[in-house]
Amino acid sequence: MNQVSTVSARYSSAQNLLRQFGGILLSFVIVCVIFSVMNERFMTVPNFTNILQQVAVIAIAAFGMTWVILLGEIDLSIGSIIAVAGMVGAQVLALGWGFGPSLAVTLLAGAAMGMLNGVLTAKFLLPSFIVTVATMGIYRGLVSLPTNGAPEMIMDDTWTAIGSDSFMGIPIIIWIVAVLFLVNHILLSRTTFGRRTYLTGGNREAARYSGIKVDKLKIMIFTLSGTMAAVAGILLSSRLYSAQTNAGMSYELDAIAAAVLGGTSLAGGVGTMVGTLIGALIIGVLNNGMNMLSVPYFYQLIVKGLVILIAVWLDVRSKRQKG
Amino acid sequence: MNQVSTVSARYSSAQNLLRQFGGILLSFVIVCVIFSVMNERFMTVPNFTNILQQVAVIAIAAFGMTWVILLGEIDLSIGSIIAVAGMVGAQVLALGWGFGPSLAVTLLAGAAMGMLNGVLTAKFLLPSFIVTVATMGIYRGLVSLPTNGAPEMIMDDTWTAIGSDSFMGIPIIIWIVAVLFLVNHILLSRTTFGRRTYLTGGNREAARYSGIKVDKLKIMIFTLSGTMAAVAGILLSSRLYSAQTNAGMSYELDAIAAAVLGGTSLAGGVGTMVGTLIGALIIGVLNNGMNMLSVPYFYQLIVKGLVILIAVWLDVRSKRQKG
Amino acid sequence: EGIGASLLTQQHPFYIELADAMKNEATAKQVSLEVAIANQDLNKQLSDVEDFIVKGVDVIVISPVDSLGVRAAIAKAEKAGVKVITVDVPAVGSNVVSHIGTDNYTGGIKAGELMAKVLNGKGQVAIIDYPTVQSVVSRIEGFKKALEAFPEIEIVAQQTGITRAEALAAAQNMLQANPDISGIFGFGDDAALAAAVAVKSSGLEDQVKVIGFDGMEEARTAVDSNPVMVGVIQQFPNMLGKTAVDTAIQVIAGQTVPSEQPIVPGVYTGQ
Amino acid sequence: MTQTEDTILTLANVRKTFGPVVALKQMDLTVRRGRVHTLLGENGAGKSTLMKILAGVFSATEGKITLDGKIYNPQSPREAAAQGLSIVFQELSLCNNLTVAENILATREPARMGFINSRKLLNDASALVKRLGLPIDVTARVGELSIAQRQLVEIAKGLSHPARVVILDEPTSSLSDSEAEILFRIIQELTARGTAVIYISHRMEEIMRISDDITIIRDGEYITTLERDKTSIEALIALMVGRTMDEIYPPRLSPPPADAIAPVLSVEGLARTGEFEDIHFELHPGEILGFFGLIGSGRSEIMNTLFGMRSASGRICLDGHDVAFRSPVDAIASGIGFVTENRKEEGLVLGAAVKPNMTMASLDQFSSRSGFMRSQAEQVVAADQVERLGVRTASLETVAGTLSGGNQQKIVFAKWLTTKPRVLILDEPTRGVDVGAKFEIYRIIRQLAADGTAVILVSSELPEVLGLADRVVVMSEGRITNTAEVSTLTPERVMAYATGTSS
Ligand SMILES: Nc1ncnc2c1ncn2[C@@H]1O[C@H](COP(=O)(O)OP(=O)(O)OP(=O)(O)O)[C@@H](O)[C@H]1O
Ligand SMILES: Nc1ncnc2c1ncn2[C@@H]1O[C@H](COP(=O)(O)OP(=O)(O)OP(=O)(O)O)[C@@H](O)[C@H]1O
Ligand SMILES: [Mg+2]
Ligand SMILES: [Mg+2]
Repeated sequence: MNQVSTVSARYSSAQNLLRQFGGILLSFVIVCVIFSVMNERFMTVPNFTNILQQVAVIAIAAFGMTWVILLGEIDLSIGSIIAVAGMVGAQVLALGWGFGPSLAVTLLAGAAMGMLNGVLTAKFLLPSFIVTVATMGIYRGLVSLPTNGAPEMIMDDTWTAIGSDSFMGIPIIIWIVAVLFLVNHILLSRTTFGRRTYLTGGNREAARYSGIKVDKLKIMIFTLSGTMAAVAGILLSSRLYSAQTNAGMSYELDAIAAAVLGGTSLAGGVGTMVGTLIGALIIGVLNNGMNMLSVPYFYQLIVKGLVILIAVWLDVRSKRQKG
Repeated sequence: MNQVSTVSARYSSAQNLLRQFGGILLSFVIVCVIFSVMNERFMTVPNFTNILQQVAVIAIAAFGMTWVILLGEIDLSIGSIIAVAGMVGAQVLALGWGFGPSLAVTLLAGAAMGMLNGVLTAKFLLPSFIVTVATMGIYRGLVSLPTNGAPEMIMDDTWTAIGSDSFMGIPIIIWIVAVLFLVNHILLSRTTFGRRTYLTGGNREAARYSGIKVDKLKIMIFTLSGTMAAVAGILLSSRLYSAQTNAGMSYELDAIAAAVLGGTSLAGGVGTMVGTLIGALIIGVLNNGMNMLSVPYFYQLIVKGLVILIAVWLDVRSKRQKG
Repeated sequence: EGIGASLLTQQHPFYIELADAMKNEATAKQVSLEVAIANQDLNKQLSDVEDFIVKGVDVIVISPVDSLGVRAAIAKAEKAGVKVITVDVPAVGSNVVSHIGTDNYTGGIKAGELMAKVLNGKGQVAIIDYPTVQSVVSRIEGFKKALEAFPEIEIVAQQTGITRAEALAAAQNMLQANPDISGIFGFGDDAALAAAVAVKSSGLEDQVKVIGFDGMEEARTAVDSNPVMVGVIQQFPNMLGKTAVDTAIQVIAGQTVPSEQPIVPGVYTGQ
Repeated sequence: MTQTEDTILTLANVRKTFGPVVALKQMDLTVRRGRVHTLLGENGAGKSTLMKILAGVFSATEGKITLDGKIYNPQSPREAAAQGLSIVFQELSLCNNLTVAENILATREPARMGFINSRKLLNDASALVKRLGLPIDVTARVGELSIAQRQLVEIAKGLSHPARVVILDEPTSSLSDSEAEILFRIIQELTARGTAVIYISHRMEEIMRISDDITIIRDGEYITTLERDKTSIEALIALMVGRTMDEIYPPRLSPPPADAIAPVLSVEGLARTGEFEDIHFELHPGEILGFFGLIGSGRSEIMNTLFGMRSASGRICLDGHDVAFRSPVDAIASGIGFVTENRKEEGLVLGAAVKPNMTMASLDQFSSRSGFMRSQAEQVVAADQVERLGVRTASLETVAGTLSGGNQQKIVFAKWLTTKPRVLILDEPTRGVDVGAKFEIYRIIRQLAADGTAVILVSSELPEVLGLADRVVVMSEGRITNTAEVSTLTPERVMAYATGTSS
């Protein structure tokens, strides 16, 4: 009995990592091997830097989404929040508020949009799917109001540096992904907040009876998801030197796919940040690798769908065999 | 006690209709009243014919979606199936197969795509969300292969007549919606097939223990959803005189919104076709009315989101008050 | 080595023809050409360009998803020493070696003049637009500018209709709300063809004239056969594509190329 | 075991494994027509697994089963039903979104060409319920019923078609004696017609009353089969748990508290329209207060109100101060714990492991100041609870949903023990728990009381209430009909108050 480790410690050793993420890691490795064989430039440091930068926006959005899905909810509005965040940042910068204040306002805007989703879900008892389908439209409408649909240029050098500069030889954007991954991972696996999320996602009634403040938790998690989307929006706008009104369109589906590929159950209660990161990487590697191989666009769609199916299937199979 | 009727008979009287759909009907009426006051041409027979025609595609897709959601699953691929169906029809017509055979082939293609979703969900035990996100991409890729992304013109007069001609003074497209509504409604509320769907959506384990072949049912329902999407695709292509490779993009969200607006629970087991029809009408009336009032595009997005929120909230509230 | 092309979309006949023209020219001139499709997502376009840079192409041809936002992609290429040519949509605020594009504003003016002509200088006009695309905004601006000279022509409605299905609904609803409309301008072929369908289904064939923009085969055929479709502003994607590849080859060879290569659109009103 | 004329079902060397878990090691069984054959074994012994094999839900890994002399190997519940086997499942298998009638006749709806005859469905279901004598409204939606009422629906569903063998897996676990009587009458009618009944229960009194044959299972293995008349409760328990147990209800460890001690909880005039009215009682530290009543008498509703899940009019005083809990958060903060009656929906996170389930109501105890989990402390406490309650689980990381019903109940119990409550409300705490574990739980309840915890014990098992409580509140239809010291009560008197025939 004493050999049994705790939930959080379970992910620490490489062996356990393999056991838990065997299926999905296998898919990741297979995809990488295939691409390396077919293009010698694929397995290079600059290309992996490339992939990480490209996948950053989706990965960060997916971290937030993982929390929401763990709770048994869904957030379809993050694509729109990504766009609003970029636009808020660009507008506030244009007002001359400077980098720091603009960053703060943007993050607050993201948090507020997420919180609204949370309040509507928790306090008004509306299903989160419908709440976030509705706010997806509302936020997408809002983003277009200041410029009437046109993009807004970003002239602030610090803001644009996030997306293009490096620190200690590694692009800043990758640092940000790494830090946010760690923060989310630790928050989820080692704190009572994370534990409450798992429990509530597993059985909301039981959580309520056990004194977990389910409504508050829900609002906090939607706020977190909105904030993550805002960070994603900042990165995107900084990569693009501009805020686009159609930025982030349908990114919610990629974020959900990343989480689910990584083993997060849409029923709630099951999932990890490690899995989500691997899921996002698979999507990024696929997009990049097929570009490197010059696979025509429509075939890319098909291949991506097939790989997602196979990866999830391998994962389901490996989990079933274990018992 | 004897006055209480059974589930299926419960929806038959007008009073019960009101009791069950009070919240959502109220929203529908409010929206209609507002538009009528603001534009005298809104409340006219030609305009309502208009609305019905415009809403037909979404409504039919939403009928199929309702089955899937009732089962506790989701089908995100129907937008892509709509496009594939149009393209298959256009291609087969272009081969000179004639109206009847082309129609049959198109419906079969829709059924086959739906069945594939069902088999992957039921037999390979993959979550339907991820299966249909994947096939959404795959089908969207497939639709573009024959023409390399270009639209395909439809020259067949019978095919195009579906979308533009009338029968007994009423557009054929409206007849089709009406008939499909009735068929789906009766199938759901009066047959053992419908009852099995409710049972399985309510408690999958219990359904299995009661001897329901859950896998088979699931496959049948995804096939049904694919077929409905194919019908929607036929109508759309006939209205547009062509098959567009980007047809039906994101219609799955409208279809889900229609079903949920109409009281279908995403958890499964609860919902009706009547509700879905009203939900689809609300969406149609909103789009039409705001166009009539020349509301700019971005404001339309915002208003639509707000109305969905308010409608679902009214519905949730009215259901809670009843106990 | 070779040319990398990042195109806005592959679900529009204009871009299909553009891509085909580029591929044909590349084959004819025996240079390698790789095409990536941004699918109207600027982030995907940036990723595509980054992947081209890693692969080591010599020149990148871009049809920007957005004039302003493409700056990041161009800057990346510049940093890596890769030259950029834009086609169709210009880049604003960044340097490219050459831009080959339709003059959308002039095209819009031509559309407006044609509209005024078929309406005999008087009537109600509706517009189907796509407000987030800069080239479309230019067309609409040109169209409105031309109509300013005709005080008896009134623009009574303007609605967004991005896909053909949306455009159809928008046109139907505008006709319903304004039964006296006598002209509709669609920002592209899809919008115009959808408007023509709406006119037919409203039974207003004798009253409403439709003008489109792009001038792909389907629209030209419609102008030939459908009296409602009175004309279409014609772009020349094959010329754009061919010129783009030729320019790229010149750039690779180290020759200087003109920084602007405008292709003036034509007006097609039937044979 | 001998084959006789009236043998209907035989099992030989049946084995069932779930991956590494061996649920059934080696089972033999011979069931005879017209007799009640009881399976007796601790929680997790494999009884339900065996029944699910017979019902076609699982197929056996090894072994041979014959029904009426022919090989019996059903691949699905439908096939099992077609061969004349019907089952009332232990874990409720109803659809909350449908009505009682629709559930009872699920997949057997009267229909022509696929079209359901709703009127006939309703009539058939009513007739069935009337024939069985069950007090349920067939038009009610199952989701709105109490756990006990759902169990009655489950029974009706299981008995809705003629069968040669009827399996009843803990059908009385939520029923009070009077409803159980109805079931016993039904069983008598079945056996009189020659139907074989396989019966599973942890209630020793009823087993001795209705069984003909009793088979003991231990750790997935067949031990022996005895005739009821040739054994005793004590002997059965000894066989089942592998040791003797002299006393099921352990004696008080200290004398009951004097009335002079200030009550920790007192309730006055508590009422909630349509559910209960004028509820008043006092609860002293160290006291065990029993609540007895028939199903639907409103006990669970009162407990939910005390716990802050529902609002009601009236006064609730804790330590002499008025309190108004708006949610369980407040109640828990005030030192109240609540073992709910519906462990699947309100008690456990079935998909989570044993450990997080045990600590979920006391997470603050295991939280560092900065919000990190103190894993080591959690591990120690959870391991200790497993030890103390004798939970049969492979590890603390085992998924709670895969444990047997009784072991799941112990986890819920452990969850509330971990909060160290001053007032512990137990709503049917031993539902589905085997005698050995029951004894453990009783012992713990006694220990808690001795340590000064005030305990409310809601139970539909009269012996349990009379064996443990100091005082008993009897309820009927939302009202208190009697409150008395347990020493002054007899089973007959309590039943009279509970059925409202005496007041
Ligand atoms: N689906 C499953 N997966 C894994 N293990 C299972 C599964 N179902 C049952 N088990 C295990 O099989 C064993 C027998 O369980 P079973 O439910 O048959 O016990 P039981 O005798 O009915 O107990 P109780 O009296 O508590 O109902 C237990 O150890 C249980 O954990
Ligand atoms: N969730 C619910 N919704 C509506 N009515 C309910 C609900 N739960 C219980 N009831 C009803 O409230 C009444 C009191 O039920 P309660 O569960 O409190 O009784 P009880 O004495 O605890 O008996 P039981 O043994 O059934 O739990 C019953 O008539 C029951 O049908
Ligand atoms: Mg059992
Ligand atoms: Mg109760």
